[in-house]
Amino acid sequence: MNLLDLALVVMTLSLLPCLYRIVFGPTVADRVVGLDALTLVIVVILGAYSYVQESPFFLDAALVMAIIGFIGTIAIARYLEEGEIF
Amino acid sequence: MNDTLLSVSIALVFGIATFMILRRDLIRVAIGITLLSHATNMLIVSTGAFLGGRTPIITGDKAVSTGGTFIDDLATGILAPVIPDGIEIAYVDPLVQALTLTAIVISLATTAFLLILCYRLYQEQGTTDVSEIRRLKG
Amino acid sequence: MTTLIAKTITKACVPIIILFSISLLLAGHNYPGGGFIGGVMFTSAISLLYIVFGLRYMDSLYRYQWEKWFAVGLLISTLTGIGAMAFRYSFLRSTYLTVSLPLLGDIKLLSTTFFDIGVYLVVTGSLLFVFKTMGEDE
Amino acid sequence: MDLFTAITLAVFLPFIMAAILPAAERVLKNRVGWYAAAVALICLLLVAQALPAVVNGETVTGSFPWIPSLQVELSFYGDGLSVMFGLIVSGIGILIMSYSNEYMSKREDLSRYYRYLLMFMGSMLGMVFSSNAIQLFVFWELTSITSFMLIGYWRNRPMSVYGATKSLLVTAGGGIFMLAGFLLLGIITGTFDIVTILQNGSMIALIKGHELFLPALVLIIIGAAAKSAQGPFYIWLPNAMEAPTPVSAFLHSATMVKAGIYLVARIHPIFSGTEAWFVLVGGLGIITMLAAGFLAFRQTDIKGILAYSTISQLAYMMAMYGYTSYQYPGIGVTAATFHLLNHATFKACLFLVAGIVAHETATRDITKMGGLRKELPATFIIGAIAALSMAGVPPLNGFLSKEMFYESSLEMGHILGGPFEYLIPAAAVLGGAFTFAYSIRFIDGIFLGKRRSEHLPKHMHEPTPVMLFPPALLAALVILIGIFPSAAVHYIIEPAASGILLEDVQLHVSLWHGFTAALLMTIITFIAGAALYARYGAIAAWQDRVSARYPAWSFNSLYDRIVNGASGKSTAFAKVMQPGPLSPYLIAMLLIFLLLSAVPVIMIAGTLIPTELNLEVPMYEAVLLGLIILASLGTAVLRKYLHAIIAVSAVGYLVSLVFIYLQAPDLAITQLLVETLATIIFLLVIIKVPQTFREKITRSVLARDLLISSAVSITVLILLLNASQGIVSPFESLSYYFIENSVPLAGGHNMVNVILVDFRGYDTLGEIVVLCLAGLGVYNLLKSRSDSK
Amino acid sequence: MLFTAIEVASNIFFLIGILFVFLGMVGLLRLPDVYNRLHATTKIATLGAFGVMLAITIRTGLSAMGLKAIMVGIFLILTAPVAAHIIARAAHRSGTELWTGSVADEYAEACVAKKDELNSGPDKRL
Amino acid sequence: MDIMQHVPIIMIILPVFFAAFTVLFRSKSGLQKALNVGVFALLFILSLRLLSYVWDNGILVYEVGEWGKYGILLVADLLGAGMVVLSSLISLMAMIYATDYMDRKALDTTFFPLFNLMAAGLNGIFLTGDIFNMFVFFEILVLSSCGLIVLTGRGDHTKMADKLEAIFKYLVLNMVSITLMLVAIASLYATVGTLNMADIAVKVSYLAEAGTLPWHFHVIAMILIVVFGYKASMFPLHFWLADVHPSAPAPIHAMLSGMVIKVGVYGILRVHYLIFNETMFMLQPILILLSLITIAVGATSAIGQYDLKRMLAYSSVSQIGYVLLGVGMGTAYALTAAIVYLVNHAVAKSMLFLATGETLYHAGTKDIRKMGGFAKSSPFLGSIFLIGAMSIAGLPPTGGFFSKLVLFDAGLSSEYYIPVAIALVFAIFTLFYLFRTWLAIFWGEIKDTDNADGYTERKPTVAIKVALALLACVVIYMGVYPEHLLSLSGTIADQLLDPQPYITAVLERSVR
Amino acid sequence: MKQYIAYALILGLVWSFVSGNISVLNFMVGSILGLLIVQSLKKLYRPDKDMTFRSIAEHLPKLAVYFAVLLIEITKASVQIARIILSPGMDIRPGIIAVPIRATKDASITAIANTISLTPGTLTIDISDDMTKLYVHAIDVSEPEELKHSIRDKLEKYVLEAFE
Ligand code: NA
Ligand code: NA
Repeated sequence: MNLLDLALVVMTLSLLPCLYRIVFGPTVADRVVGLDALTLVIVVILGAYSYVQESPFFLDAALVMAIIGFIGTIAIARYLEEGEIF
Repeated sequence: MNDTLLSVSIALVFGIATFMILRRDLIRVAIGITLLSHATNMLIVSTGAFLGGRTPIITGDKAVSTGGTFIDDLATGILAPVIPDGIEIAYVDPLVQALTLTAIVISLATTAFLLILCYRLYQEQGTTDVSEIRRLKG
Repeated sequence: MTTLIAKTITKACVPIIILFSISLLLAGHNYPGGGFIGGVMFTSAISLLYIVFGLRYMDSLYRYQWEKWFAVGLLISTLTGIGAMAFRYSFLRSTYLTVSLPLLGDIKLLSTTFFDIGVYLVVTGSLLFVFKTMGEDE
Repeated sequence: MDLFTAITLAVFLPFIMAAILPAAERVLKNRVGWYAAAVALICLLLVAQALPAVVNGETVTGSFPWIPSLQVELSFYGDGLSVMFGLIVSGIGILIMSYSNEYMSKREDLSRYYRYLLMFMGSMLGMVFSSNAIQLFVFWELTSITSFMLIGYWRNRPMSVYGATKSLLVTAGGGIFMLAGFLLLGIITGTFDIVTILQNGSMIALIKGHELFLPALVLIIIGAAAKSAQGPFYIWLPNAMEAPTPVSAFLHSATMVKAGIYLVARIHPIFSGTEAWFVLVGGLGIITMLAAGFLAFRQTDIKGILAYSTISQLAYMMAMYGYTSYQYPGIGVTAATFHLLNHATFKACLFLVAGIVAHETATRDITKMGGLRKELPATFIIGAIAALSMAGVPPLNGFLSKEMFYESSLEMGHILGGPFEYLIPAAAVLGGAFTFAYSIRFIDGIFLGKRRSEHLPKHMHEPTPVMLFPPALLAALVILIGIFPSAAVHYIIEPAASGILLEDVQLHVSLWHGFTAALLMTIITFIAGAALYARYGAIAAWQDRVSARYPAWSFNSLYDRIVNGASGKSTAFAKVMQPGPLSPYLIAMLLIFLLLSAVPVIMIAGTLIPTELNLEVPMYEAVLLGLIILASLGTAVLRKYLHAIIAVSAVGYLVSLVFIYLQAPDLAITQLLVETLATIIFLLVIIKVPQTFREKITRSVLARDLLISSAVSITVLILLLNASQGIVSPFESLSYYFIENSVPLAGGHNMVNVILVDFRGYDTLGEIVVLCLAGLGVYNLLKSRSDSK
Repeated sequence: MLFTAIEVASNIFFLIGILFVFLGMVGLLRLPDVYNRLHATTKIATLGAFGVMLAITIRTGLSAMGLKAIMVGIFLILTAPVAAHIIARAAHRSGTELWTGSVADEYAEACVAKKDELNSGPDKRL
Repeated sequence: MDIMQHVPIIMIILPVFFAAFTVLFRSKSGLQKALNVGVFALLFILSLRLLSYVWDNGILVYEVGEWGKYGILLVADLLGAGMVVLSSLISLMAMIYATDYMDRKALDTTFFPLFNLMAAGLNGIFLTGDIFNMFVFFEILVLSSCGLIVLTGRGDHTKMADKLEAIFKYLVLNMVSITLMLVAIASLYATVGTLNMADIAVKVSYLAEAGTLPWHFHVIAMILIVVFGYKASMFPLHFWLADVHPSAPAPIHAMLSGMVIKVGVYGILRVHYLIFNETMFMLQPILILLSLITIAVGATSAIGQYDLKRMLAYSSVSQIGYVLLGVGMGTAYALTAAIVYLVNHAVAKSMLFLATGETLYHAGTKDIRKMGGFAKSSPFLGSIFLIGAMSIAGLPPTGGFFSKLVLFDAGLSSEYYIPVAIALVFAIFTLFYLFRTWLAIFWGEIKDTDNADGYTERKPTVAIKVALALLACVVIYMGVYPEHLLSLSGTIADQLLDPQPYITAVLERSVR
Repeated sequence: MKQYIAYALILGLVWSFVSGNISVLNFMVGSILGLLIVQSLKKLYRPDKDMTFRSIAEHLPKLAVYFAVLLIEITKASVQIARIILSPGMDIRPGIIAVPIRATKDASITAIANTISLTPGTLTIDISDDMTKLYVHAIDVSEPEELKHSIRDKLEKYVLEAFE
């Protein structure tokens, strides 16, 4: 198994807990944490891709993911707390 | 990526989305539509995953040559592009990606409109139940 | 809501995001990115401000008329195409020239960059217009 | 002016003059009727110019280019038949329009009245002079429409509206069938030009031998019968009496209803000489004659009597044109044509008389009249002459054509033989007897006897000469033709009959032609008619009892039931077809998608699932795709919107991973961004709606939806598995071009972006337009709040 | 030789990073309540991600890749705690209970006190 | 490059540009109106020039970006150019009408840009030679329609709640149908590797000759029938129409019923007759069957309606069934008939809907039963309405007569006796419900409604009269002298059945 | 103006990073873009008065120290949490405590809060309204006073040096 496959296997397995939290909760906050964690794992997967393939293209995606994962999390949290976003 | 499994997954998402859009609930219909567009987008990309396996971004300044000819020969019925046998292209099909990108953006625009429509509909009708909203009957 | 912590970090992040969006816009022709992606990135930055500082507060500081943005964007994109017609080419006929400047070295000027800038403005304008209108709605 | 120009002018002049009539009205004020009458006079003169030619057996033809695509020209044809009709139409038109000057109140909308009268006259003229079927049909339907406008002239009266609707539906509707018949004729012969067919014996033979002969005949006869109020289609005519009386006089004596007769006469050479022709035309005529005569007898409205009498008189002509045999296709043609002319004179006269009577008495109910001969002596005389002519009393013109009717009935009976030898003459006599009876009733009920109502005005006086002159002139014609028939026969009937029979017809009609079987029949008719009239009370009572017992057994009530019932049934139907909520619409769409997709599977037995499937699956791909399915299921299962939306976001993020695996960084980035923005919009929306909605899914709905969803799923899967087998050789993807040229020609390394902004920049332009539209549309949505909220 | 050293170092960072992310996700699964789970994602997983980015930078130096990777790492370090803070705050304010094994909740006390004081709903100030 | 060569793109770009311009420079309403009417008049003139150019010089192919068939081509053949003329005519009239009819608020905000983009969408669909591009322009059309339906005009008695519900249905169904379209396009691309319709056509016929055409190709044809059938509101995809179209303000209603549903028919004519010849033997019976049901269902539903706009909407369903019948029969003559029918219905229906808008404004209600006696106060509207009703009912001397004539003739000449018989019977239904409605509105007594007193004061304004009168002239013109339309349609039909010139014109482009 | 330039230069650096190209030219482009961004966002940012080159220069080494400490702490924290996660019994005593802080500036409060979140077993949940206390969730609050103490002494020190 090469490095990419290893990384992908481990990271794909890491997706499972995120999805578990997203779908099964139990609280809304857990789901949000799950989503936040999901974005993080995706950033890592993108990093892993770049690392192994030595191509910078996926790092742009990683940066995007890092940024908007943050925004999405904040949006949902704000909704959760105050029932409004803007 | 494995075509067969991807196809099965796409088909399954299609099924789930279909189930969702048949629901009585405005928001759930909207979610179903979102799923439907996910499925469609994956479908479009998947139909083009047949050329090579590389990201369709050319690194380095050299143009890529496929050795193909691009002039249509209507007389023989063989139409461009004509690629000699044995030519292997490294890249995945960029065209389907561009098409999907367009489709994604369009579905974002439509979904935004649809969602706000749902909100306004709720505001006017006081319910998110599609089947209660049936004034336009007959 | 939003605490001081969120606000401070947002202030730190927003310029980064905007810079990144511009970088995506300009690099799009050779790397992942482009007008749409850049525009959505910019939209995200502004939405982050809206979320963290509140739409009303942001509006009290800046009175953006986002609809003008998308109108300008659409004008730029179409004018790019029409520009080609002025040179007796087809609509949207692209061209590029490589300019050697003494200090800056070789710079590739693409007509499609203007098109992409139009796309960037349209995406930004229309999405933020939707957000703002919806956010203002009582 | 050559004759073709004259005829063309006669057709178009009324339309042109109708168009400028409002201007004329401004000058002439309420004398505008004279303007219309002058137009009719000019038309008459124009048509009359052709008379000498047609008497000599010549025809007038000519055409303008019109619709080369359909090989249809704007062509006019003047022969004896059409010239006769032209003369009747324009001649009676003059009288009607003059009469209207006095009849129509000054307060009426005269401009509209005369406009439509002129247009109607023009349509009639156009119809009779049309050479080809398409043109004929155009004018035919124009007569339907203009007569509809005229019948409904008093448009705020419900009965006018009812009558107008009925006439339009029946006549224009019948016209549509007739059109189909013409089209079949065109398909058989390859031309729409009736005259060409008439003049081409081989074409007629072709038609008669063609399998489409009967359909074409039936369809055309439906149109003719509808127009001429024959058979079940009679229903529109009595209700059309709601029109102003001059209009009724015009429509029902000389023009509109005669259109059907004209058509039957025109196509006579094409279809006659066949059993079908006799059964359809002759049979229809005989039955209608009897029924309408019977019904006319019991009417109490004087215009009602005239209406049913019109039906029965038209039925005479229909029957006579229907008389035919292989050897002598034109048995009744001359008689019918003569009766046609006579009927125009006496019936127009009767209507005008009825108009005077109604005008003076302010009622149309015959049971309230009586004894008017004293107040209205001139009217009485004129009316009596016309009615007696209708009754077939010598020496009036009605007598002559009635005799000829009997003769041709005898001949037809003889040709058919068997029981028909007696049945047909007997039917003719019975019809004549009814005619006699109701004609007498018309005279007796109105003019003779004593006043039967107190409500009639105390003082009545004869109308002005303007109103009296037209009926008087017609009555004079009735007598003149009766006593000296040869002029009319020579100048009008013979050319017309020649036009129909396509051969030179010589006819000798004289008042006294010996003691014949026909004369005997006439005498029987008078006796039977008188007896019927004597038993009027009993017959009417019996009729009332029958119609009271079977109120629904009439074509009228059938019409009402269809028309009214249709609306109710259709409302119910629309409710079924319009379930309201979204899901039935969607199910319909999905089902038709599934059904249609199944068609090729059934019709072309392909291998549903390709054999060369790649089944080697890396674990992480399986997990990723499995997670997408799991998250999608989550969106379907999670109750609260927020939970579902978080799951949707997860699906979106995971899909972007799929894009990464498919080597599409641009797509992945776009997907991520779009997903986040979509989430924000979702959140913006669910803030304002309840947190959840619990739908109670019944077992059957669940089963249905699961079935549909799985079917969709399977269909997409099969399609996708087949489609992703790769581009069929020898063809290749366009992408090779993009791969090769994006750097040298478009100056970009990211092929996807180059495609987006350059190769297919136009798509992207469309895409940003869609984004703008979403913005504008959302703005509209949000600013559209109804004020009630 | 140097080249290989960089490769080895970066690979080690990479693998550790991957491992930490994985552990963080295990924590997400196993820890008892949302507040504790946030510890797992904010610290371990973020560190893991940072490690992967660092590995990239080590491998590629100040190339486009390396620079971007560093940017990603910095961004994650900047935002992860804020995200955690906001989720936790929202969770607490929206009534997500602490795990029954928790021993103290001074925040709840403070909130109750303030609520009594203002007698109003959630804090609406910017 | 000759300026005429640019007309296809101008037909699309000018309204787009102008939409942006209008959003950017919101000026005084009067100037705005004049400018927009001017632009649409210009578009109409250009469209006529385009048609005559194509008629004289053959198919005009425009390479956007000059990438040959590898980019996107605009192809103005007679069908495309003809449809553009039609849409330009109707949009011009609707625009003139709208300047008076629409609410001040709508005119001041989004009406003009949305309407411009709708016109761009229509022209884009009619001129594109690329199937994916057609999808993009479909979306433009759908979203602009949705945005416009929300707006209100003065005779618009639809409740906002109803409008929104209608749009919801329309949009969701559209998104599903668009999904199907994308599935079809992707599968098509995966099969033949191109999106250019002419290119697809020639490749498909090659494969069919070689016997290597995959069977799923026919499934794609079927899916596209669903997509276009939905757009055209073919049974059983017609349900939405009676909800959606009546919810729109009159000018938009006219556009939707006049032009937008024709897009579906255009789609079948363009895509199926160009690409899917191999599937036609399966498609034609299906189309005939469904079109007959469409005719029947539409007409039957219309009879029971008392909501004027709704009644007319069902009538549109029924009428589109006639058009599809012609499309389904598929002979040159039948296609001619379908196109003639399409054109006549487009003009007459849009006129009828414009007249309806004004009538409803006068009536103050949508309910036919509450109307009556308008002939006296609004003779102009009465005549317009009558001309429209006559045309739809197929009575001479209106264009509608010739459309029925050629359709029936085409059907009978191809020995489709039973379909023609059914169509014939429902033609009488049409006559019935249209005239019943006309009578109920314009004849009879003035009913005692809210507007019983005020209705006489509401006279159509000049703009509205001009728009209606011009359309009426077109209707009459096509009834009195149909040769232009017939010969044009005949040539179009021939071109549809022999796509070789189209293919040659498109594929003989040099590449950069 | 100076502070704008300071910001712009920082953003120029960021630009170089996100665009993946450190060159003088690119840095200049980034600085110009950064200047434009700061200019257009100035109403929101109200650039601090004392943001000068000198203060930046003075703070830079301290920032570096802070980051180093931070990284070490994060690593420690991660190992600690990882141990908890992997322990089968999961023997933890979590809870929320209020931790008083000395920092007054926005940047330093934020920094301390985030530092707390990133370091062993603690997570900032909220700041008190008067900005004097942080509410911190800790995995182990068996000895709350010791915890507060360690935060004040170990972490806040570096933060104050770097940011105040
Ligand atoms: Na794009
Ligand atoms: Na995060």
